[in-house]
Amino acid sequence: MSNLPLDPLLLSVAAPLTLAVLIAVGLPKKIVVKLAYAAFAIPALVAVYLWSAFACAAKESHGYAFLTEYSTGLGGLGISLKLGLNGISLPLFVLAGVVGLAAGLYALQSTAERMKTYLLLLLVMQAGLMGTFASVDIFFYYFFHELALIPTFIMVGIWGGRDRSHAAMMMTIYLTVGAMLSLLGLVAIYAKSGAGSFDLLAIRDALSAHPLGEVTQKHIFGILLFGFGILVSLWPFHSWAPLGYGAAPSSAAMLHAGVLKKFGLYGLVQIALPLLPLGLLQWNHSMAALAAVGNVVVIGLVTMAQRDLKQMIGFSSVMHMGYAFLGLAVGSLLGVGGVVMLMVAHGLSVALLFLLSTSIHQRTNTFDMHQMGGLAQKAPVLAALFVTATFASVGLPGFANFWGELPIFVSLWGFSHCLTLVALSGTVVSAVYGLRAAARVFFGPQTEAFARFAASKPTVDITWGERIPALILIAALLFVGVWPRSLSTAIDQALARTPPSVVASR
Amino acid sequence: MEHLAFTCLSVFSLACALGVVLSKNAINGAMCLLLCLAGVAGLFVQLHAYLLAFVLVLVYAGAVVALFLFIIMLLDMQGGRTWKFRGLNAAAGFVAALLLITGLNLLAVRGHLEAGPPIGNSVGSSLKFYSYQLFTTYLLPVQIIGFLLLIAMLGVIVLSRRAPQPEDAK
Amino acid sequence: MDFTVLRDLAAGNTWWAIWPELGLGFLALFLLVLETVLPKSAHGKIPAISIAAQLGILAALLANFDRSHHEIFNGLLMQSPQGELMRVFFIVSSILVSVLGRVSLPGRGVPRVEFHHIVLVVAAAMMLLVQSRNFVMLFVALETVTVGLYILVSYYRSNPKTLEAGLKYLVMGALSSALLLFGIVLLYGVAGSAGLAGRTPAGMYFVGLAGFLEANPHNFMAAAGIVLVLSGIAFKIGAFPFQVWVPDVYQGAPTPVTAFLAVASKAAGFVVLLVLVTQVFTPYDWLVGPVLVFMSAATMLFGNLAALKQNNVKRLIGLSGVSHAGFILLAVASASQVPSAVGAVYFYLIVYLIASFAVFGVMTILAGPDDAQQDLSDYSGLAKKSPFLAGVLGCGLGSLAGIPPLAGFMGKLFVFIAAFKAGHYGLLAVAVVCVAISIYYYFGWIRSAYFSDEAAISPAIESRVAGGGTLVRVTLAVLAAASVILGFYQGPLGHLISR
Amino acid sequence: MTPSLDSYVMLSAALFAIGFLGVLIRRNTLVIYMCLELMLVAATLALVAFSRFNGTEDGDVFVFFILTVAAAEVAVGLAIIVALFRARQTVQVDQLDSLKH
Amino acid sequence: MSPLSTALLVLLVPLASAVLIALFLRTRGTAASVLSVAAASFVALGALVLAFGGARFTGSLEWFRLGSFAIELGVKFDDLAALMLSIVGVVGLCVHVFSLGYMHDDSAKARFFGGLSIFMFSMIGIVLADNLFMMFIFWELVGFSSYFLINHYCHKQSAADASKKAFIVNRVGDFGFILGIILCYWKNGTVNLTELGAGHALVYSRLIPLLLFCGAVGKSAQLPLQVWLPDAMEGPTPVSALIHAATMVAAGIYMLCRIHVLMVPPAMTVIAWVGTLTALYSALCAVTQRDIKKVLAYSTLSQLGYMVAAFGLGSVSASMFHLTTHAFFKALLFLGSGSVIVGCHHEQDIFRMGGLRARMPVTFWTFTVAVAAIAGLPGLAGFFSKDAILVLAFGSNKAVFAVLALTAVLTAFYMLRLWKIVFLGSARSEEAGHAHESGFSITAPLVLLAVLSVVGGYTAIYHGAFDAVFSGVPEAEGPTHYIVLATSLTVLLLGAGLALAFYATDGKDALEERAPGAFGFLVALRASFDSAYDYYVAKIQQRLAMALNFLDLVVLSGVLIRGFSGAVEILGFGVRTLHTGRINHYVYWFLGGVVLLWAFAAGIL
Repeated sequence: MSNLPLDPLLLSVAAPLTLAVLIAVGLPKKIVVKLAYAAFAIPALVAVYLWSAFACAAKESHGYAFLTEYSTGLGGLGISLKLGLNGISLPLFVLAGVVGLAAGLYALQSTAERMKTYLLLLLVMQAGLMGTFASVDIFFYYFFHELALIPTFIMVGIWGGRDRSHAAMMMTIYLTVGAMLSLLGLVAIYAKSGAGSFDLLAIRDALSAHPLGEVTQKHIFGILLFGFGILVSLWPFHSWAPLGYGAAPSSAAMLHAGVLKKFGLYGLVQIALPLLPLGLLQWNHSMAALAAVGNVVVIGLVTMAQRDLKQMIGFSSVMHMGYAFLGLAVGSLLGVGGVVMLMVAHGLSVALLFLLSTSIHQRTNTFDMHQMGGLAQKAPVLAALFVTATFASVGLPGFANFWGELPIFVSLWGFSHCLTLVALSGTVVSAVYGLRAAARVFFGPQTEAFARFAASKPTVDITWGERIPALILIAALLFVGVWPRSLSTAIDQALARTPPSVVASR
Repeated sequence: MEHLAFTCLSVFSLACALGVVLSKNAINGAMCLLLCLAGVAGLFVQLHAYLLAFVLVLVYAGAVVALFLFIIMLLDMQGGRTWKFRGLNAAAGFVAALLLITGLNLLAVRGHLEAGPPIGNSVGSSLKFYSYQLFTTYLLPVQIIGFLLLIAMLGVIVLSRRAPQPEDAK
Repeated sequence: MDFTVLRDLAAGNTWWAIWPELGLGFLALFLLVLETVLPKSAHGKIPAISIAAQLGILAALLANFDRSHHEIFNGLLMQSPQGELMRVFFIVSSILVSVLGRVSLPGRGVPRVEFHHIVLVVAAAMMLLVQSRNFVMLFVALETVTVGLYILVSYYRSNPKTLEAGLKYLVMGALSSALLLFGIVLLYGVAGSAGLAGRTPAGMYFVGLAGFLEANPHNFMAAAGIVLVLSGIAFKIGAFPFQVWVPDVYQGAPTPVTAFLAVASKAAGFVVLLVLVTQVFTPYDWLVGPVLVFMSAATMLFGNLAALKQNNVKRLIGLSGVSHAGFILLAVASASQVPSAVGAVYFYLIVYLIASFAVFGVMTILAGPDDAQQDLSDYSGLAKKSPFLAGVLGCGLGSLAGIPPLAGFMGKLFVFIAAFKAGHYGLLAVAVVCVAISIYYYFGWIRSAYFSDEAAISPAIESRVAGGGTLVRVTLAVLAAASVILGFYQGPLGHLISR
Repeated sequence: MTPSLDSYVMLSAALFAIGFLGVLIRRNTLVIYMCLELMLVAATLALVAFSRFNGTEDGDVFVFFILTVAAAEVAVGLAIIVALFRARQTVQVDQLDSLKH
Repeated sequence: MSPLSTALLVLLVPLASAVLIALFLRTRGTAASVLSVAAASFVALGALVLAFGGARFTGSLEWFRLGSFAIELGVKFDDLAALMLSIVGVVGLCVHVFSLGYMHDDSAKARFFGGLSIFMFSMIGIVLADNLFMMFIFWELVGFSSYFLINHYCHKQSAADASKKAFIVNRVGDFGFILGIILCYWKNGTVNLTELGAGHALVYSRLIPLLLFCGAVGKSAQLPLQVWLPDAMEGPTPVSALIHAATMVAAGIYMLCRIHVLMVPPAMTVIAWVGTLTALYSALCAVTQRDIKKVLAYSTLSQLGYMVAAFGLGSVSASMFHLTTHAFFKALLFLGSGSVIVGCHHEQDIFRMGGLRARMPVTFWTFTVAVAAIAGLPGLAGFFSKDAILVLAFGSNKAVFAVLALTAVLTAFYMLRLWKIVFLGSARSEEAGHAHESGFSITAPLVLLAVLSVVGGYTAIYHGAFDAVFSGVPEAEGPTHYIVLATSLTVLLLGAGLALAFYATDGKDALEERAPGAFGFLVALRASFDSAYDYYVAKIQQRLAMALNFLDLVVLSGVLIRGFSGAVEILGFGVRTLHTGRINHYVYWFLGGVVLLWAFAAGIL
């Protein structure tokens, strides 16, 4: 993108980061708030712009567009800040931009204590997210992920809800272990590929010329699977997710569950599957079994048993990750493409749910669904938005999620009939808990507890400050849902160029 | 003849060393150390390191052991507990001794050095050559030793000054 | 012996080549002169003068950064880029210790000028230590460091705990010196042994010894000497099982000295170890390799496990330092096979310096006038009382924990890469477990400082927190910034390391 | 016939071991410290023997440094012990355990 | 304008209406209703133009592609689609207009009309879909609209529960449906209806039709997933008329007809029996109902059973024919009941009505037509379509025939019961006493539908537009003709006569009083499914969920993770304790270290 004065990818990382530094240096709050709008908007606008420009952009190598490279002094180790987008990272880059904007706007209208610090952390997160998906260098891919991850812990710890300290610690330990394992796997790829570089493209070239041995692939894939698996809450390493999300402040939960969590899946799609095809073949059955039985069925049922709204959303997010792993296990273009679609869709919908659940909490003063009821009468728009979000996450056609789940299910049949049945049963389960939650919270007569709280503090419907970020997310969900080709073409091309696996594709 | 002297001196040194370890009284220990050093100095002489023997006696016997004795008396630990070698401590000690003996044995069996008879005179025998060495090749370490002694002196002063200085207390 | 030979030998003493060390030495002497010359009321200025002068030397050193390799002092020392880097390292740590000393020393009734004097001498000795290529030189420099540290550790002599720490360090240090010495003697002796191939009279020189070991790769006496030398150095770096003194001594020592011990002394030990392992003991890789691997694993595990339930921050940081030693050992263990591991060690040491001093700076300020506020609970509410200190602490701890984007992560990464290339998979597994454990206790600290609502900072300390002195604040800000920036951008340092 | 190098080395090692043993089993700081000095002296003995038998000269020079360092160490060490005795009225190491766990 | 773009407009106009309402007219109910009705009018007009214009076409564009898997957004407009589209358009318009009056005072009018529009959009999507994936997409959307509209009175717990139930039960059906589609895709490589219809190299399998049938079971509320439909009556009456009687529930039948090429005889038999049993079961359930809408709901179920049975017996035509006529008269019945409900001020218990004949004449007469039609009075629409099914059954399966005939008796019985109790006699409550005829917007659709209910059975009125569908309607000849005719007349007379004789208009349920045993049995029969499902949900599923949650919480997070971290902590404590603080202990560490390293050096380790 030499014709642009500024590399847009770098800009999307630098804009939030710059403001974060300015906050750290001590910019006054008034200016900070104003600048924050811009800092959150720039990545989103850049993302949307690149999305529209991607189809015409010259795909310089390996289907990547907008490639630029910057040295950070580690050229000797083969590390450089190389930015670019291909058909797989583009959707996630856009996701990061959009969810980041929504989370930012939601944070800006909130009345969090120590607002400046809150924004600082959020901006750092945002920068990390943009960087993660814009990085072609796998070192920086990991690096930016961690950059975004750390603020999560702090935000949970400081602004979190009930039990925040414990939740933050669980999250920290789990995710650090996951991240360390994945780092180990990435380093293993780097060390074994012989490319002498962390540049994904160089590694691809090196490995396509000299693929790794089957045993090596198996080991590295295993490490990556479990490392990323912990980050993506693969059963039974999921315990951090509901706990952490239950306690996390809304914007942090939105960004983490919505975007950051996709890091692991993205890594599997972009790195592990194409580079370690034999590794996948060694692991796909156990991975699929864990995901189908553990994530989809067990966690699906566990989700049903939740009383806490936020925890329920957290569990449901764990459950949906099961679909993603199933798609990966299939390894066909269809399955993996579905995973990419699902990542985007789930990111948007879960962010929306977290956003709305916080808005609900502000009006009911509780997350306990048994104490809620009848909120729809006081806040019909909130109810409508929440129901919309629920249906989106349930996989109703018209929302992006459907386009993620359907290809996965279709491809899964070719992989295992039995697991397809199991996975499909999840669609019923998710409808059960989703609608049950919506009904508990919004419909039916008002509960006593809610009436009491509503009497003490008049309930207002969702404000425009909360509504706009929610609408942004819904719009994105619907856009992709109604016009899935806007993403699927790029994904299709990217996957066709570097087939995700050796499994016959359909 | 030399052999006999060596045997006598070594047995003497070892005995005195054991005396340092086992003597109940610290003063006795210090005296044993002194004698042990004397034995070692004798061995030095046997190795023709006359200068070093002299320095050993001068520095160790004259300064170090004297300092020890001085401190022992200064602290006046006669009324304190006397050392008893009993119980767990003794058991651990025996195990340790066993391990050490095993190590020695190992060294004796495996670490055999095929050295011939002594080759020529070592510099230790001549003050002149010794000085040459110190002032040419090892001039830098000597300078460092100077600084070492300086800070040791300062350290001793700092550590032994009794009362806090008033201007620092502010 | 001919006088011309002697003259040549004397001419080999290229004094100008060690001008930074000489500069520090003369500065130390100058401080003493100032103490006697200046009136007592002006003594408070002396530390500042010391720091300013050291900054001058640092600037000169950076300006004249010498990347050449050559022997000086007839082979006693070796001038090298790594040595040059470590010179910068030690002078920076000495500056930082001086800055912390300026915070910590006043009001304790201890002489202040001598502290700075000894720090300077020790720093200079460390510089020489890491450049030495001769065991005599090494021993003398090492002992100068050690004796200086004996004094520094026991510096707050009115505090019995400090003295106890001093005694422990003294006994353990002397014991390890004796082990090291005996090891050197064995090596020297076996190298000169008439009946062995490759016999050399220059057994005290690394080069000579290396030549001998090359010729006799399986001599027991040499092996015995090597392990004794290793155990002597293991004491310095706090490697298992010679790490046991660490928490006690760290806890008792004055906080700036703890920092000095934790960073500079350890770094010196590592550099010496690295030089020995990669340049001298290479034929004995069959021995040194497993020993280092074992030490690395045990050190990491022990340090982290012991730190897990630690409430005293100084013990905690000490034990975490032990685990860091294990990490660096991981790189050292890879160094004989993977050349880039050497760079990893240096980089790790540098980021460890930055992060540790950031943490120690905060600790020094918060320790209170009697250096006793050292519990984790003493940190609760720090983020509310002083966001600045909390921020610095966060950066430091994060970097120590190896969390990206902080510099510590890069250190860990380089180590990982090196270990991977060397094929130490088991050690890597241990390392990952250890990182997980370490997160737990670092997190506990962060939790205390950030997440707790009630403030435990006493009013007495609050003034220190608020004031702290501009110099300290600037220093801490620089350290925090450095640990962030080095995570993103390594620049010339990166080139130096990855070359 | 002169005694062999081996016997000198063994003697030195034995002295070293005895010193080590003393450090292990004694409780009196001063005695421990004396044992440490003994260990250093043992090392010098081996050094001198090596120099003599191998005809190398560095060893003898090294002895000078060792002795000097030992003297400085003793001075500092004793100062610490004295200061500690003043503060705690004991030099028994088993009573000096306020820093632990 | 090309027919294809007209079809697309017909599809998209309701969507546009819904979007506009959602975005801009949320608080402006009147404007929303006008917009929605306008959209519905456009749809009706467009549908009729398309259907009778004669154009039959297909067209598609790629919607989604990953590798070789592609989903098209396509239109397949054949006679079947034209028929269905017309039904949807006409009934939809009637219901829209009716709603103007019925929902006049509703506070959430905009939401309601928005929902209607989105429903129209989804329903038309199903009708036009040219492939099963697209059909599934709109299938689900229809389910969503149904949820949305049932939940209109969302402050009522029952409405909230009913909507939830409707969606979830439908999801269960869709589980099979999508599985069938996927299976079809894997076996045949395509799910395009045209390509499937071309029939070349079709892989037949028992599983595919049965799985696809699951979708119909859910959507058309066949046994055993019929439980949601009666509950769905919690929605506003127009919704019941449009969605839960005339169109959406019929979508299951429509879908079956669409995929009849995939059918194999064993699957057909299963389908036929499911339909037959549903018809009988629902009719039995309808007999004891007191709620006017629930009677109609069970009646709908029963008629859907007819259609499914007809399909199962192998006739798309008979099935679609009945679907058509049923759409008219059942919509009329529901709208009529809606009029009654409005007239009685939202009283729905038939035993609290009565005597409405005089007060609501238009409603009464139109309702009467509808009752006659459903009961199968010769000459009316229902007679022809039901007759066709009976002929079919008589020809192919006598047992089915017998059951369907019995069902027809029951149908006549409960419809006349309803009719008599509601309209005859005297008012049995204050509300009924003050009842009055509804306004024009309510009566106009009634009249229109009444006309259709009369003439809908004469295929001639369609001008051959749907010949491809209706040409296959079975017509009996010879003895069969008479037997079936006699049967249907007999059952009509039997059922009607019994009902008229049995029920007095005195506000009491005669069956309950005179035959409490039978009544109790029927009530229990009706409740059996619900209680079984409730038992499953509450006692099995929820308990399993709780148990798994417990395991997750206690075993995984608690015992395993806590235990592991606890073990590490204990280890940490242990290691920490090693620091005894005594120098002599520490020296032993050194000894240990030296010994260890020596052992290394000596090769012992």
